[in-house]
Amino acid sequence: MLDRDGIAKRIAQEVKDGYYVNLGIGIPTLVANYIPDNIQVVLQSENGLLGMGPFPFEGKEDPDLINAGKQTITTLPGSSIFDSALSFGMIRAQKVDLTILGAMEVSENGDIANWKIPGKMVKGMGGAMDLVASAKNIIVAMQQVNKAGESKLLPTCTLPLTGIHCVKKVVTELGVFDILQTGGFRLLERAPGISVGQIKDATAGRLIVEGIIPEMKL
Amino acid sequence: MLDRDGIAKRIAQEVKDGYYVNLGIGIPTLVANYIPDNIQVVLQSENGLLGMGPFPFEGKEDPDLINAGKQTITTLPGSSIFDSALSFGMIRAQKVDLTILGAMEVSENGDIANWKIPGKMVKGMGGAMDLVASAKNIIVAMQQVNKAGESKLLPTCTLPLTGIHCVKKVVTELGVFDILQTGGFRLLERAPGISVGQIKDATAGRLIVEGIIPEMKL
Amino acid sequence: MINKVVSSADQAVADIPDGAILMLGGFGLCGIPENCIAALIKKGIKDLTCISNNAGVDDFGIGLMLKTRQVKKMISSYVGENAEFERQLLNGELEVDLIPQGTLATRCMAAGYGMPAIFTPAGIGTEIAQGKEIRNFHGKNYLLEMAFDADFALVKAWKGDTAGNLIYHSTARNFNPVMAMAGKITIAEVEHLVEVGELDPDHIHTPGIYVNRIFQGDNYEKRIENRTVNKR
Amino acid sequence: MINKVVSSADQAVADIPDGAILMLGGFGLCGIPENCIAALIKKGIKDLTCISNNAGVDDFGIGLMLKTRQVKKMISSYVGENAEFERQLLNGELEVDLIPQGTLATRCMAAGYGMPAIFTPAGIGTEIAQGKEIRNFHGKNYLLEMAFDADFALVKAWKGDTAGNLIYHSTARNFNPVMAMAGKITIAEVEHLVEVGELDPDHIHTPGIYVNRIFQGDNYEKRIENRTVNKR
Repeated sequence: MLDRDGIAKRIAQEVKDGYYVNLGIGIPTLVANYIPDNIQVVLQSENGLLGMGPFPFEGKEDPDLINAGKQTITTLPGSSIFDSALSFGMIRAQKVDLTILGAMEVSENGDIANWKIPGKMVKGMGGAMDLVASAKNIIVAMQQVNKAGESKLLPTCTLPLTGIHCVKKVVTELGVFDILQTGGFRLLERAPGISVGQIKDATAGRLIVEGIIPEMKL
Repeated sequence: MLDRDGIAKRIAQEVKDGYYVNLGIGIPTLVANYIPDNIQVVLQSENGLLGMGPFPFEGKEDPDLINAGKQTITTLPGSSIFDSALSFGMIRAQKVDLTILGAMEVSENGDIANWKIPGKMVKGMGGAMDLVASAKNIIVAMQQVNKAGESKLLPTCTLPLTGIHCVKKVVTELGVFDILQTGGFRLLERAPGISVGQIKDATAGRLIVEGIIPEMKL
Repeated sequence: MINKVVSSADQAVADIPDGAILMLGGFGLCGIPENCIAALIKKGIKDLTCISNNAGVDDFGIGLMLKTRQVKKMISSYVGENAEFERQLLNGELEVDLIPQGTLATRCMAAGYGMPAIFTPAGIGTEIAQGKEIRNFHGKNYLLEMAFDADFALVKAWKGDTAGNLIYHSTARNFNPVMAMAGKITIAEVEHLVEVGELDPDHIHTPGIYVNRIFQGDNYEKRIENRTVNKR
Repeated sequence: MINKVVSSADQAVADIPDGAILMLGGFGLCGIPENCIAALIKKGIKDLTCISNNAGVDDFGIGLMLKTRQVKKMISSYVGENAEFERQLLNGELEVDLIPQGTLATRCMAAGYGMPAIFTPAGIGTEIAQGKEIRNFHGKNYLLEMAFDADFALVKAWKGDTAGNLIYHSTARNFNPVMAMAGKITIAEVEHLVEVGELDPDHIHTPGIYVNRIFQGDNYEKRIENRTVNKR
């Protein structure tokens, strides 16, 4: 079973040379730590930065330089700054190649719920609705099973939706899944030590298992 | 009867302290020469400049610095440069206080025709349609009578329109006219030496003459 | 050039009435109009509608105006961690309209560009789309979203000149330029107010035509919400 | 960063096919992609649709491509003084779609911002409105105008870095930034190609994400269309 860093590490394999990538808060942020050095990737932060660098050294924090998670960060040679309208403009225009987001629920037709739990204080959707409505390639990083042991890969989402028909791939602590155009989670890889049976038990939505499912390489 | 500079001089009186002004090609361009020194006015050039300065000194022309008439110009302290979309954005958002344009015809309900003569080569409307559709205050500088002796202040325009219900005031070689919301050219001032009778003869559209019409002061 | 300088934050906000619709620039606590907020609190006006991506924290930013009960309604994309905000919301003392961040930015931009409405796919298929017009272009659905109509925009820039031209620094730019364009009256506070001619015309982010009043701010706290560092 | 550098104008335009829809930056003869135009002429492709505010003059700018009969259609706001253009138009050899300048700019911007269409009042009550959807907002009529869908955008900037970030100089900015955002493939030629890190992130007008290819141009003629001077 993968821990948060394991999920991030596996997702990093989906990041290709020349990609502009938007990383959501949580596990997606960790993906940056595992992008291979030999490929050129630019991170977009939707508050208005292309070319997000690492955290600053202590004492070098600039309150004017933060990412979408409000963390102090740095720029890199070649970074550019822009306003929020242009930031979401480039997202809507599909100039960002890959968006990696967390989720509370994903349905077998690619719907995603990740912003609101009825009865709980709602913080807001931030940029998530824009990202999921616009991105051409969305990978979700999430725990497949909640603390009550219930699957979060569902036939249909039960929580208020963030977007519909948008998630292309899901990486969880148990495996990697494609979401098919025609509906369904197609199992691509198992996490180390996890069996197809364990994954079946943890998937409430339609699971498609074809042929031998390899264990992922990390 | 006013010459081109006379018309420009009279229109300059309409330019108030604190105005952002867009000047069209032709007589409107001349208005800049008659704006009093004691008021603060900023000229907008729709190719992307606020704060248009005078022509450069010989040898100081910068091919990268032109106005909407493609003339070499200069900037001023406080000038700003922007792209064409933002330029028309500020025009549409009515941030420009006054627009001064030439015209071939103006109708008594404020329609304007100034871009196309059927049968003649059409050069295009440039920014004129955007300006007349958006500007909150449009003054037209034009000859009231064409070479054939026909009035160009008409009941309705005969040429293809540039915009409708938009002209607020007209200054010609003969006089100054308000265009009333309810329709009609209300005569405000006579050009030096011009009689109301001469103006009547030169106005095909509905002319409104109320009380004594003063001669303009230049 | 037209001189837009006012002497202080107090003077800049003097005519903002109770019930006004305000835009406030900033993302999180970054690039917020600290001096204007302080002046609004001092002035004590009430029933404000605040269009701002976030609502500050309990003791900084718009959070300070929540504490003084000056805000009737927030229009934001993410309200974050703010105990007083949560209390007022749960007690029904505060209205909150949560809208997608890109929609928020683009509705500001639309106002600044004189466009009455824009189309965005954000929110299609969600509760955000309820009651809104949906239109299909090239096989994809979009929501029709209206331009904001704000009485005042309060923005913070790094440098500005007396003609109201503004330059922002780093990601403190965020919503400031689009809000600066969108207010009926735009008030800019700057860290460095300079004479005309000191800013390169090519570097100006907000042309002065969009700015009605500008003043030199002071005592910028520039709070960091989430300090993250690498050890040396 | 992602390196977008190509070695030459020829390489940059190598895959532009006959019949392509191109955007070309510039206003009049100011800020036009001179090197790209030369490469297109050398390449000899035909039946091009050119979206560009103007059509150059007989011996400069897009006028050169008219002379070689490579242009099937111009989409412009003002075609100016160009005898060959006029001849082709009157002979029915060239299609011309004249649209208001602000509409042209905003339809580019819409594409760059992922907005399928925009509303503008320009052209209401004129022949430009014929066949178009009109919609009333707050008592004023607007035309629905569609975002452009261009295969390639060819733009000229002053400085650019290897990651494709662009900075324009003075009014040579004009249509270049909005077209740079609007092309499916955007090709930028620059007077000064520099390494990443040499441009201040706050000064960049076009972020590199919008630029697919960049090259160092040469032999810029920068023709002046209308030289006006003051005597000393």
